[in-house]
Amino acid sequence: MIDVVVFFFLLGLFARLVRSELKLPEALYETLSIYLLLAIGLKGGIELSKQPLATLAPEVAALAAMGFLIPVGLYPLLRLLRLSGVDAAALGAHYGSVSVVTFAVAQTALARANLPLEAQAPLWVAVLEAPGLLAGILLARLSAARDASGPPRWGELAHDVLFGKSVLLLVGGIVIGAVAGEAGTAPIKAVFIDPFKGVLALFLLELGLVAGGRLGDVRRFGFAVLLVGIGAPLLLSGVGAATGLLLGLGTGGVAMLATLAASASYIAAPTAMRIAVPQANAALSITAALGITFPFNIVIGIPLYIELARRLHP
Amino acid sequence: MIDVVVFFFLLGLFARLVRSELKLPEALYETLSIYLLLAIGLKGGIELSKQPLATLAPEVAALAAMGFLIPVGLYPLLRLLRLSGVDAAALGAHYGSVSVVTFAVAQTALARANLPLEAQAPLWVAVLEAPGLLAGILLARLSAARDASGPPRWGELAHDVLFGKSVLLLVGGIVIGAVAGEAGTAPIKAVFIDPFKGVLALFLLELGLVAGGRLGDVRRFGFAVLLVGIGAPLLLSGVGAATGLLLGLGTGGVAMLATLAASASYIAAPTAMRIAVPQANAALSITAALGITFPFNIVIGIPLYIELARRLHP
Amino acid sequence: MIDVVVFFFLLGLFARLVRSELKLPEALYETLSIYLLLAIGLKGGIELSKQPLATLAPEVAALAAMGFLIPVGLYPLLRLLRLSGVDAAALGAHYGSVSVVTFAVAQTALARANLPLEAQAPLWVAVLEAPGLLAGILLARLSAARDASGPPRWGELAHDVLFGKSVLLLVGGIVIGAVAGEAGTAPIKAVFIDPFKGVLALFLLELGLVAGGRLGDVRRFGFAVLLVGIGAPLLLSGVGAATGLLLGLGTGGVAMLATLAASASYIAAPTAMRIAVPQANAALSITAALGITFPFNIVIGIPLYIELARRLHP
Amino acid sequence: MNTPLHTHPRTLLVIVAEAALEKPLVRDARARGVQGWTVSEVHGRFFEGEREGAWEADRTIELKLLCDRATAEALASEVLARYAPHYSVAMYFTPAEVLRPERF
Amino acid sequence: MNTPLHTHPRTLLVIVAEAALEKPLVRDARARGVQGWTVSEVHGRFFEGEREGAWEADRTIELKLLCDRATAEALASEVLARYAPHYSVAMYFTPAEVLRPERF
Amino acid sequence: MNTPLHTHPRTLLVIVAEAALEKPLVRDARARGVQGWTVSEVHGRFFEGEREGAWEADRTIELKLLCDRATAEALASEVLARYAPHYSVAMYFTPAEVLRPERF
Ligand SMILES: Nc1ncnc2c1ncn2[C@@H]1O[C@H](COP(=O)(O)O)[C@@H](O)[C@H]1O
Ligand SMILES: Nc1ncnc2c1ncn2[C@@H]1O[C@H](COP(=O)(O)O)[C@@H](O)[C@H]1O
Ligand SMILES: Nc1ncnc2c1ncn2[C@@H]1O[C@H](COP(=O)(O)O)[C@@H](O)[C@H]1O
Ligand code: NA
Ligand code: NA
Ligand code: NA
Repeated sequence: MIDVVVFFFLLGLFARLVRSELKLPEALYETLSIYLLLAIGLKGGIELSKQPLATLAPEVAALAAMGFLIPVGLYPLLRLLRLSGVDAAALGAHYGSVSVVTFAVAQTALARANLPLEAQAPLWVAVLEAPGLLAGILLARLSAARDASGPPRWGELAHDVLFGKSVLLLVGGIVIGAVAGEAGTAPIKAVFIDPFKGVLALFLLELGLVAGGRLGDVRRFGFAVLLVGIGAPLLLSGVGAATGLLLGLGTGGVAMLATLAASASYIAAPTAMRIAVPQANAALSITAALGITFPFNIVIGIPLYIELARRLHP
Repeated sequence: MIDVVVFFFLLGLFARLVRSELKLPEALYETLSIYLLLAIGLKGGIELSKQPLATLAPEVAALAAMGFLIPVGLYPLLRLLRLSGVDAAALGAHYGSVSVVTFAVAQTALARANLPLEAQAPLWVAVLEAPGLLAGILLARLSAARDASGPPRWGELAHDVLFGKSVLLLVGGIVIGAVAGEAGTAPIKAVFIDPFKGVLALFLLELGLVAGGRLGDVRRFGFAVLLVGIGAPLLLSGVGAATGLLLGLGTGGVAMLATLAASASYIAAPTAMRIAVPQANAALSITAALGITFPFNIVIGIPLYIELARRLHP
Repeated sequence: MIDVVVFFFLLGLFARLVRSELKLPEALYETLSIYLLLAIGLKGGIELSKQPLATLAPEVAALAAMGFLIPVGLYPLLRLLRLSGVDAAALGAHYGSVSVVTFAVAQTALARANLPLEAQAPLWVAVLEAPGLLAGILLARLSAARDASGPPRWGELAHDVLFGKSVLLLVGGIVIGAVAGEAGTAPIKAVFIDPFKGVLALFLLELGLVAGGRLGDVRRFGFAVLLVGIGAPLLLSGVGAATGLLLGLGTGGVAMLATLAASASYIAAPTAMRIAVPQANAALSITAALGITFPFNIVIGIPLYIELARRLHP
Repeated sequence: MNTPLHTHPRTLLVIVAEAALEKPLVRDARARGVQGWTVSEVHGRFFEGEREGAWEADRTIELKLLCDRATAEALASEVLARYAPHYSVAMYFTPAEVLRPERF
Repeated sequence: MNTPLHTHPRTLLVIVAEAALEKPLVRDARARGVQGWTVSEVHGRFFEGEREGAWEADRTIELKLLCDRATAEALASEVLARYAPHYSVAMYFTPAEVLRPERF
Repeated sequence: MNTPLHTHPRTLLVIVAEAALEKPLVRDARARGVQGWTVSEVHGRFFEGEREGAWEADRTIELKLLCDRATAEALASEVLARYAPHYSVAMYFTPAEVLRPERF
C-alpha cells in the first residue's frame, strides 16, 4: 500500500496538471522546509545521543567522494546525449547533491518496512550537499574555454553551502538533539517529532504543485530529459547501494544511500549553478531533477531501492 | 455554554471594532484555509472508508438543485428591497454557495451536542460550491440588457470552480482519507485531526477581524443589508432543513444542511462575481455575507438550526 | 543543564554570526508572536479559572508604578554615561516595558525548577507593557526644549498600546481561558498548550538571528552599550524582586518579577519611540535591548534571577 | 568614461488595480503585442472614490508594461472603456528609455 | 489606429521611508489634497548613511503619490522639514501623464 | 503657496531580474558609486523569451537605483554585457528629480 504522504504529492501534481489555481503561500513553503531540516536533524541527534558515537570519519570521506564522483561519472554519459559541456556539468551537480524531502520520504518508508536506519543518517544528507556542486562547477570551468563572469568565488561558494540553510539546520538540529538527548528534547516533541509526517504531507502537496509545473517543460526538452530523469536515479541507486555495502551499513542504511545517490537536489544545486555556471540551461536541470527524478523517486524509486537493498543485503 | 472557538471570533471582532492594529499575516490566513479544507475532507474520507458507500447520486442532485434555486428564489425578494437586478443576482449567488468555516463550526457544535453527522457531509460542501454561482451569473445576464464585458467565459468559470482551491482540496482530502483509511492516515493524525479545533479557533480570530472590518459598511447600506444578512439565513435554514428531511438524513445531517443553506460564501462567490458580474456592488454583497450573516450564523444561527433539526426530526 | 529552547537561540545567534543566509519568513515570525501571546494568555486564564480571583488591584498598581519609575530611575544613570537626554529617555522606556519571550522562557525555566508561578502572571506582562513607554516619552519631552514634530498625540498613543497586538492578545487569551476554563479549552489544547515549548524554540531561533544581527552594532556604540545592556538588567532584577517580595508573591513570582523588570521591550518600545521620540537614536536602544540584554537574560540572567528569588524568599 | 549610450524612447504604462484584473489585463496587453509584464503586490486607497475593494478584491496590484507610446495609449483607452466603469483602476504613463529596442 | 490621446501632465512623488512613517505620510498627503496613494513593501539601504533602520523599523515602504506638481513640491518640502532630520527618507519626482485629470 | 523648489535632475535605473542577481547587482552598483538601492519582490514574464526562470530563480526582483545619468549608463552597459547573455534581465531608465543632490 502506497504511503499516505505520497497521495498528497499526487494531489499536488494533479492540481497543477488540471491548471488549478491552488498555491501554497511562499512563507509556508519556507517554513515547512526549515521545519523538516530541523526535525530531521533533531531526530538523528536524539538517536545519536543514545549510542556510543561510531567513528564517522570513513563514512564522511566515502560519501564526500561519492558525491564528488557522481557528476564526473555522469558527465560523459550526458555528453553522449548531446548536452553541451556546461549543461552536462550543471545537471551532474544536481545528481551529485541530494534532496532532503526524498530522504524524509525514504525514512518514513523504511519505518513502515521495519528496517532500522543508522542514527547518523541525517549527517549523510549534510555531507552530500556540497561535493557534487563543487564537482559540477569544476567540470563546467574545464568545459567552457572562456567565461565572461570571471573566476568563481570559491570562498563565497564554500561559505554559502556550509552556512546555507540546509547544512546549518541539519547539523544544528543534530547537535541540539545529541546534546539535549531524549529527555532534554521531550518538551519540544509535540512540535518536532509527532507532527513530522503530517508536515511532510503538506510539503509534498507543495512539491507536487511545483513538480507538476515542471512537467510541461518535458516536452520542450524531449526524450533526452526523460531518459536522464529516470535513467540517472536507477543507475545512481546502484552506486549508492554499493557505497552502503562497502561501508558495512545495515539494510536500511544501504537503501537510504541508494536513495540519496539517486536523488537530485532541486534547491541548493539550482541556486549554486545559477550563480557559478550561469551559461548552463537552468530549466533543463530543474525539469530533470524536479519534474521527473523527484516524482519518480517518491512514487516508484524508493520502494525499488528498498527491495534492492534487501536483495543485496542478506 | 458557547463553544471556545466562538470566543476567538468575538475577540477578532472586538479587536477590529476598537481599531486595534492586530492583523494576521496573509500567508497564515491562506495556510489556515488550505489546512481546514484538507482536514475536513480527510476526516470525511476516513469516515467514508469505514462504511459501505451510500448511493450519493440523489444527494448530489438534490443539493445542486438547492444551491441553484436559492439565488432564483431570493431574486424577487431582494428586488422588493429595491436592489438593482445585478445586485440582487450577485447577492443571491453568495447565499446559493456556502461557507466552509461555518460548516466547520457547525461540525464541532454537532459533536458537542452528540448528534452524529453523515460521513459524506464534506462532499455536500463541495457540491454546493458552484450551482449558486452559476444561477447568480445567469440571473445577472438576464437582468442586464447590454453588457460591455461580453458574454461570460463559461468554460473558464467552470474550470475555476471545479479546480479551484476549495473543491480540489475538499475532494482531494476525501479521496485520500477514503483510500488510505483510518490506519493509513494514522501517521498524519497529529497534524490533520488532533489540532483541528485549535486551528479553527485561530481562523475564527482572523475572520472576526475581517468581519469586523465589514461591519462599518453596514451603516452605509442601511437597513436593507441588515434585513438581508439576518433574514436570508433564517429563511434559507428552513429550505436546507426541508431538503435534509426529504433526503432522509439524520438530525445531524438536517441541522448541517440547514446551516449550509443559511451560510453565505465569502470567498468563492465574491471572486467569481467580480469577474463575471463586475457591475454588481461587491461591497454590498460582502457586507451582508461576511459582515452580518457569518457572525450571525456562528454565534446565533448554528445553535438555532440544531434546535430546529431536533424539533423537525423526532 | 541548559534548557533546550535556549539552544535554538544559540543556533540562531551562531547562524547570524557566521553570516548564514538563514532567514525565517516574516509571516512565520508574526504568526509565532501571535501564537505565543494567545497561548500565554490562555494558560494564565485557565489557571485563573481554577481558583478564586485574588484581589489584583494592588498588584496592578504596584507594577504600573514600577514600570513607570524604571525609566525615571535609569535616566540620570544613563546621562552619566554621556547619553543625550532623548536617548536616555528612549532607552529607559525599553527597560520600563517588558519582553514577552523572556517571560515565556522564564516560565518554562520555573516549571523545570518546580517553582509554582502565580496564575495571574500573564496579566503582569500586560500591565507592564505601557507605563514605561509613557515615562520615556515624558522624559524625552522634558529634556528636548523644542520639538519639530509638535506635541505627542497622547490619545493615539494610549490607544495603540492598549489595543496593540500584545495587550489585546494577552488579555484576550486570559479572558477566554478564564471564561471557558479547563474543560472548555480542552479541544484546543493540542494547539495552544502542548506545542508551546516547541513553538517557543522556533521563535528563539528567529530571535537569535535578529539579536545576532544587532551584535555587530555593539562595536559602533562601544563600551557604554555593553554596560547598559548587562548592567541594567542586573540592577533592575533587584527592583523587580523587591517589588515581588513587597507584594507577597511566592518564590516563582518573585523570580518572574525580577525577570520582567530586567527584560527590555524590543517590539512595543522601539515602535512607540520611533513615532513619539524620533530624535532618539533607535539603533542604540535596540542594540542594548535586543543585542545584549535579551541574550543575557535568556542565557545567564534567568537562572540568576531564580537563584536570587530562592535566596530572598526562604 | 563611456560615450553616451544610444537609448530608445518607450512608455511605461502603470496600472494600479484590484487583483482580480491581473489575468485579464495581462491577456489584453499580450493581445496588443506588449512583450512582457511586471506585477507587484501593493496596497493603497483612492480617498474619495465611491467604489471600494471588496474582501478578496482588497488585494491590489501594480502592473507595469513597457512598450511604445502608441501601444500604451491604445491599451490605456481599452482599459478605461472596459474596466474603469466597474473596477478600481488607476493608470498613468511615465517616459522611459531602453537599450534593447527589439525587446520592448 | 487611435488618434493621439489627450493626456494631462502630473507628477509622481515617490517616497522611500521606514514603515513607521506610512500612517503620518498618508495623513499629510491627504491633508494637502492628494486623492489616493499606493504603498509597496520594499527593502534597501542607503550605503553611506549614518542612520540605519532599527529592528521593527527595518521594514521599508515605498509610497507613491500621483498629483499635480505644486502639491508634490509642497508635500516634499514638508516631508524634508518634518521627517528627514530624524527618519530614513529618500524622495524623488518623476513625470507622469494621466487620462482622467479629475482623479489625480 | 511655495515658490518653485530647486530640484536636481537624476536618472532612475530600473532593473527587473531574477532574484539570484540581487547580491551581484547591488555590489556592482556600489562599486560604481551609487549611494543606495531599493528592491521590491515582483513577478512577471517576458512572453517570447527563450530563457525562463528556473525553480528557485522563479523569484524576480525589481531593483531601483537613483543616480546621475552617466553612472546609470555605465552600470546599464555593464549589466548588459555581464548578465544579460545568461540571465533574465529587463532594464530601463526613467527621468527623476531630487531635492538633496548630495545623496543621489
Ligand atoms: N493619486 C494617487 N496616487 C497614487 N496611487 C493612487 C492614486 N489614486 C489611486 N491610486 C491607487 O490606485 C488604486 C485604484 O484606485 P481607484 O480606482 O480610485 O480605487 C488605489 O487602490 C490606489 O492604490
Ligand atoms: N540612490 C538610491 N537609489 C535607490 N534607492 C535609494 C537610494 N538612496 C536611498 N534609497 C532608499 O531609500 C531608503 C531610505 O534612505 P535613507 O534615508 O538614506 O536611509 C533606503 O532604505 C533605500 O531603500
Ligand atoms: N515589456 C515589459 N514590460 C514590463 N516588464 C517586463 C517587460 N519585459 C520584461 N519584463 C520583466 O522583466 C523580467 C525579465 O525579463 P526577461 O529577461 O525577458 O526574462 C520579466 O520577468 C518581467 O517581469
Ligand atoms: Na544524488
Ligand atoms: Na448557502
Ligand atoms: Na523591564
